[in-house]
Amino acid sequence: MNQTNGVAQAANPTTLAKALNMGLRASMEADPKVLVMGEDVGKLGGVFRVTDGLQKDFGEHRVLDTPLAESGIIGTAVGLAMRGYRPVTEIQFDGFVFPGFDQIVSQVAKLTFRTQGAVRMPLVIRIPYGGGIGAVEHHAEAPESYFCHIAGLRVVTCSNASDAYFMIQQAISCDDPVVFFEPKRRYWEKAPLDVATAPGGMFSSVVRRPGTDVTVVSYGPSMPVLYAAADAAAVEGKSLELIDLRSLSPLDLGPVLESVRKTGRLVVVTEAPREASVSSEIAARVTEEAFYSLAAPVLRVAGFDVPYPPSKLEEYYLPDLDKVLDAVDRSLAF
Amino acid sequence: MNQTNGVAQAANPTTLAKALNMGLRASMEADPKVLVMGEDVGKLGGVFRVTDGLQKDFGEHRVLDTPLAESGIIGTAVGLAMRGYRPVTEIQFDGFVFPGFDQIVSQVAKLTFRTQGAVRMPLVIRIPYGGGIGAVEHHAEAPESYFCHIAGLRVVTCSNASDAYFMIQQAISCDDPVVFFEPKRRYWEKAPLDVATAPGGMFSSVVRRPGTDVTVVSYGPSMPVLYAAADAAAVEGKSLELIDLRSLSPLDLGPVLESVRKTGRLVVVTEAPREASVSSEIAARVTEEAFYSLAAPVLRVAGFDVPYPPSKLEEYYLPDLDKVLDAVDRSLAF
Amino acid sequence: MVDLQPTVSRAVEHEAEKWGGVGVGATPTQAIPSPQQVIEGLRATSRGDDLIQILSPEGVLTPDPDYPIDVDAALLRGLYRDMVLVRRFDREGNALQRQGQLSIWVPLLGQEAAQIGAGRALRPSDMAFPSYREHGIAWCRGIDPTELLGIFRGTDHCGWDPVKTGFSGYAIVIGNQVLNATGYAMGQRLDGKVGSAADGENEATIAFFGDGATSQGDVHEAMVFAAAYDAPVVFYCQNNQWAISEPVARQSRVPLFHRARGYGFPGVRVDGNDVLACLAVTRWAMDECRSGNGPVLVEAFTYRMDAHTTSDDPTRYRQADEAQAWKLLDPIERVKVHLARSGMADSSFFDEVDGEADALAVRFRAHCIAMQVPPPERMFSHVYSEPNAQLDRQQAEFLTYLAAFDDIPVAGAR
Amino acid sequence: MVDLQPTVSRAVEHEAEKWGGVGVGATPTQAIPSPQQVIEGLRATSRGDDLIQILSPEGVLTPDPDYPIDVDAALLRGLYRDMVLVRRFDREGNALQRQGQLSIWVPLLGQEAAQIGAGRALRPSDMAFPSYREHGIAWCRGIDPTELLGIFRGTDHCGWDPVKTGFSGYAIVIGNQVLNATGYAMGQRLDGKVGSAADGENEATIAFFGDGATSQGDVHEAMVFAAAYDAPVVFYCQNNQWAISEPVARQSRVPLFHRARGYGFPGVRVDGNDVLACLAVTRWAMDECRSGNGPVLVEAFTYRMDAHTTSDDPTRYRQADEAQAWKLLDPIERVKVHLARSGMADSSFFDEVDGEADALAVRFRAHCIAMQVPPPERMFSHVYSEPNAQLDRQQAEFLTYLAAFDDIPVAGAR
Ligand SMILES: Cc1ncc(C[n+]2csc(CCOP(=O)(O)OP(=O)(O)O)c2C)c(N)n1
Ligand SMILES: Cc1ncc(C[n+]2csc(CCOP(=O)(O)OP(=O)(O)O)c2C)c(N)n1
Ligand SMILES: [Mg+2]
Ligand SMILES: [Mg+2]
Repeated sequence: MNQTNGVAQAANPTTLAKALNMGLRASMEADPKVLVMGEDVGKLGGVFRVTDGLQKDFGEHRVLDTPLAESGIIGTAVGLAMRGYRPVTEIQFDGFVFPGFDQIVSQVAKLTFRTQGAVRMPLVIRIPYGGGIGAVEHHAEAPESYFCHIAGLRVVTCSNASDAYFMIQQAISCDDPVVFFEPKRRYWEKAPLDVATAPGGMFSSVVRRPGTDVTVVSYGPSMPVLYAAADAAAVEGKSLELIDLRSLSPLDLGPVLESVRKTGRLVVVTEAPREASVSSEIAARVTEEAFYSLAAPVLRVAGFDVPYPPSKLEEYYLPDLDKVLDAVDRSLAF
Repeated sequence: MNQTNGVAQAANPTTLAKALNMGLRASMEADPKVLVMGEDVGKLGGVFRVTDGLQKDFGEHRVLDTPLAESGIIGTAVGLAMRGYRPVTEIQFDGFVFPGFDQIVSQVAKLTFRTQGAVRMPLVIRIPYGGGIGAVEHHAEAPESYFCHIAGLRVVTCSNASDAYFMIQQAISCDDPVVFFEPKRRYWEKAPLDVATAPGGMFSSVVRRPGTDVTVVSYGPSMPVLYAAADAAAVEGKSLELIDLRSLSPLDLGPVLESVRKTGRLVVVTEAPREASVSSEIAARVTEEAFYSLAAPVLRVAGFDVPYPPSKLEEYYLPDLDKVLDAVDRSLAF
Repeated sequence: MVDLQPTVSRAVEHEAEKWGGVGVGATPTQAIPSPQQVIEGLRATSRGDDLIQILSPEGVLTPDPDYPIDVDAALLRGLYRDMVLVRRFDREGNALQRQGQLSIWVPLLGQEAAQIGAGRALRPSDMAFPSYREHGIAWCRGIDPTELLGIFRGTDHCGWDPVKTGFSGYAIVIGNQVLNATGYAMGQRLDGKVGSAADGENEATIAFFGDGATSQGDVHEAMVFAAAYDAPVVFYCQNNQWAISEPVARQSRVPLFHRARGYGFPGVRVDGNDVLACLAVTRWAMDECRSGNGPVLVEAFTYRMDAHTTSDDPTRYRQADEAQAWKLLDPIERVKVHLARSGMADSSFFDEVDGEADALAVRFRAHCIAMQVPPPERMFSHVYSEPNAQLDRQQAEFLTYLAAFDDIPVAGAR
Repeated sequence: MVDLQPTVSRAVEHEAEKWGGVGVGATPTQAIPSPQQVIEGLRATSRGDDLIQILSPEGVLTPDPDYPIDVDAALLRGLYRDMVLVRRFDREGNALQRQGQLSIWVPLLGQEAAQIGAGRALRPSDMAFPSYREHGIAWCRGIDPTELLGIFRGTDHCGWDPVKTGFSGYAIVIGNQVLNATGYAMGQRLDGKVGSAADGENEATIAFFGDGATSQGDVHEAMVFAAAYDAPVVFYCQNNQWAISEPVARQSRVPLFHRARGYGFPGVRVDGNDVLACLAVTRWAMDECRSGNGPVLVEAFTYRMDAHTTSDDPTRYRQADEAQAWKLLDPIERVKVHLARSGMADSSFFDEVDGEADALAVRFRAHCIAMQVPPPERMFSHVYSEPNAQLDRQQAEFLTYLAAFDDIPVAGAR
């Protein structure tokens, strides 16, 4: 598998942030229409260094440090996309996307439909998201559900370096607008990256670990929590099947339904608040489509319906090993 | 019931818009801290005339025609609320709330939590919503799901004149921020209004019609569709129990669960797009809490996951009698 | 000219200069004139002396050396014809709405010069981002008036191809298209279409918005970005004095073109009822942008002669005599007077244009009435450019469901 | 004074006047100087001659008749003490972060004068809306520095009562608090707290934000609303030259205080490292607002001497010699020099203040280290002011779940 053109490729351990950086670089090299724009993405390389070195190598006309205004970033990116560019915008933290919300809802998501395909919107909105980094207010949110509710957008997220590298390139080459969520607390986690072997399209969910007793699905920052939970459950003799959704809109529920038909039980894990969310949607849809297979209702381990708490409390807020195991047990006890 | 203080009150047929106007007036009379603000709410009385005559009677300092900026309207209302006022802001149409989204997410919803109760946010955001009026783009959206996902907000909606009159006053006297959705295509529908008899708190859902075969829940603009569907179903010998949610956040699922325990079947009807929405939440939660009572999965008649279409197509987009009956049949056939 | 609004006294304005136009002195608690009075006075945002005008309401032509323009019969007759035709189909739009053929119409009556002047200053390679009232700009971009009808009849959200026509879709959320225009202009600069020695290679973008829109954050951010990137974009604000029921004084204390001062780029005010001035000033502004001196703000001082839309009732908020006064400043009349007086045109020309206008109206109406309702699957088409299995399935399920109603005529059965 | 940035030539500035400060002439395609050069030059947003200064970096005091202020020993000693103490706990904040006691600290180093000057201009009945760097304003509002720690240690989002202290919570989403401030000021006016003959009755609001924040739509809308309602609000922009890694030239071609010109209210630029000028100008601005002449924009021209936050690495984007140059303009040094030279204070005073500062630092540190993690139910408290059954149930379920871990120390077990 790790071979291309007969040459063995080393699957180097790479951080997720570095993999994104490499992916961005690859896209910029491949297509001169790809631009990177956002606050501090230039000399600084972004506060997480995801765009490190890009301005130096591609110039200020390809990597734009923008004025401090998110509606401005997204709104001008729309115009650039109309002009034939493929802008990759960066929102510095999850909590700062909301000043740009109208542009996303009213222009980014609707332009192609409004013009019946005459205008395409190959625009990427990168958003580092999620908690667990001890940050101050507005720096630890999981706002993905809002975007899943916006027709016309696509919403994806990566959970490891390989997906980061490939999915960001797929997002950039997609002719539709893609909101690309990056699990910021996993930026510095290393995983093998084999740049020669793409892991498949970004809109498909992937079974990360096969199992037989309970299906557990999640995405992005919570995937490592799932791995730990599966290990712990295995010790107790419970076999969890783990699915990484990768795409939150559209949802690729095929593998989930297949799994649920086998296990009869599903736990959805997400940092996003519970109410009217992507986890609600998964629960509702899976129940609709696999009603007779379910031995228990779909259970959710989600963020509470509270503003994100001060960071010393975030360990209570976030899904963790114990919460997942508790939900698994509750599902099995049904 | 239509009696207070021994005096019989006439339950006058009143339009929903007029009832709102009367309710606003009553609140302004009762409390000098109540302000009305928005675009064209003064001399014009709002494009739907909901604030008709209020500026004339209460003055320009209580009814403010604002500059054309939604973030400005909501953001200044936040400051006025901190100062002890109870601002009632009007967003002219559903599609125009998004420029104010950051203020809602980051200030309105979080201030009380941020300050541990030191700052209260008695602020109302009135939004005429929904389709069916033959309008141009951005004038027929059902954006309630976004707001249900925002912790710290309350989201309610009225479906008739009596609720309109009382709920707007309850919203204004609530110390929490309330997003108040008004079913614009029902503005001109008349219903009995007895100003002496309050229909109960705005956070409780209400069984509008008892029935035995299938529970159908909805709110706001779709309630009349439910009534028609129940009539049609009755002809075919099917008995629908109809519930008007009234509050979308928090959801009052008590009556729904009680009903579902009886009928075993639930159909949720809403104009809002389906994905990651308030209808997903209802389906997920009811399934969690009444799993063994359900004879069929919760079915949803919702807006499609597309941008709101040109108005000549909206009859296809919107929930209607046939769609509700179809879902009822599918539920019964499960 | 009719002076429609109180003019700030010279003395106050002088005192005001220190603050770039507002008359609050540096000395605190200064008593005379009262701050209230000063502010109220300044609020009037009167037309003022800064107005660039070439053709007076009386039809007198006075060249402006800063905005040179060669006026010949062909030009003036063309502009006259444009304005008459645009006004004619605009009136027809109103009538079609009244007769139930359109759900709504957004009239441009009174703004013909502001639009035709700007529209005729554009080259095919330029790009325009309209708001929703720019039927005159659409006309100049070569969009047939019938292509506008779908939006108002409810059969589509945009009847033309923005890229091919150089005319973006109508934008309804006030102000947000101005940022898109700025981004597009940034792209023109990135493409090397600015400041080239071969002027024919150069391009610029023009963004249309109203007086009310100036209050929106997006319009500000557009100006900030445009200034930051020297974007070749003309911010063309049609100040028609009203944002639905709110007078422009609700949005600003000072004339709107002053906004440019805060960002450090040129801002000018032109008589928006003078098609020659609008043309000359917009040409200048577009040239500035093309040669690298963008952005530029142009405030076209005009008047919304009709209601905000056919749904609006202006009698609730403004006096009829205001519209009467503006009638004397009519954008078409002054051109007609000049054409006639100068001998550039005679009655046969005017008759010919009227005939053309009538024919256009007939065609416009006939087209409108014959418009088909699109099929239901249109609702799902082009939501995405690439396939989306989730949505395809929603569509398939819905069409299957619809098929069950086969015997009933589908549209109308729901 | 050290001239930190290139100054635009007088000639260009003169030519520029026509556009309120930018040097693009009315003649299109004008060739010399190149538009690029002109714009680059103007972009420098140099300090310029407009800077209001009372106490020079060398400690020389020159009264400004427009902004009169009675300077006596008590005043100057007080301001000195404020600045030294604020700087001391600010440095301690940095240290605590380095030692793992805080997750982050936002240093104010270099901005002590801009903040103490403004803070000491406020009355108890005034209201202030900070951004996140306003530790000096907090100090002046009577908030104990230890109350700031919760935000940076992660135990709370706001450790004080905004209403009681007249100091709103720290606002982190850039710019949005400026609208809240404007609304609050509108409330002060509605309450009749503006323009009263009894000046003691009058109130005003001050909104703090940075140079970067000026680009946000919300800041624009705040200025639009404030102008529309004559709100008694001072827009106090601390231009510390940087928005993280972006220089102020990225946000504006022209000095930021020029923004006021576009809205028609006063805008001034003050030496933000001169505590007396900041005090005098802010007093004047607040008085203007209290007496009904609001709003007012004040740009305090200063410098962020430290990193953006303890997470930032400024070596990646700015030269060390820039900070060195600004060191010569230190806000505290010049006061010390003046106090000493004028005999208003001697070394015993300086020693006393230093001792007080050390004691404050010790107390600050001790408080920080002893801070308790709040209990988990804190997460659910005050999300709403009124009961919410749905959330109460989430809380109850979670606490029940947690109780099962009773044997394990709760915090840290997850
Ligand atoms: C964001 C937003 N808010 C409110 C509206 C409703 N609305 C439509 S037109 C209008 C007034 C616009 O005034 P102006 O910008 O002066 O343009 P004009 O209509 O006069 O051409 C308003 C408030 C809207 N379309 N978008
Ligand atoms: C809406 C928003 N976007 C981005 C950020 C991230 N951010 C935090 S501070 C900052 C720079 C702010 O610069 P400035 O306004 O000059 O204030 P300063 O930090 O220099 O005091 C940025 C981009 C934010 N907090 N909010
Ligand atoms: Mg207007
Ligand atoms: Mg700064």
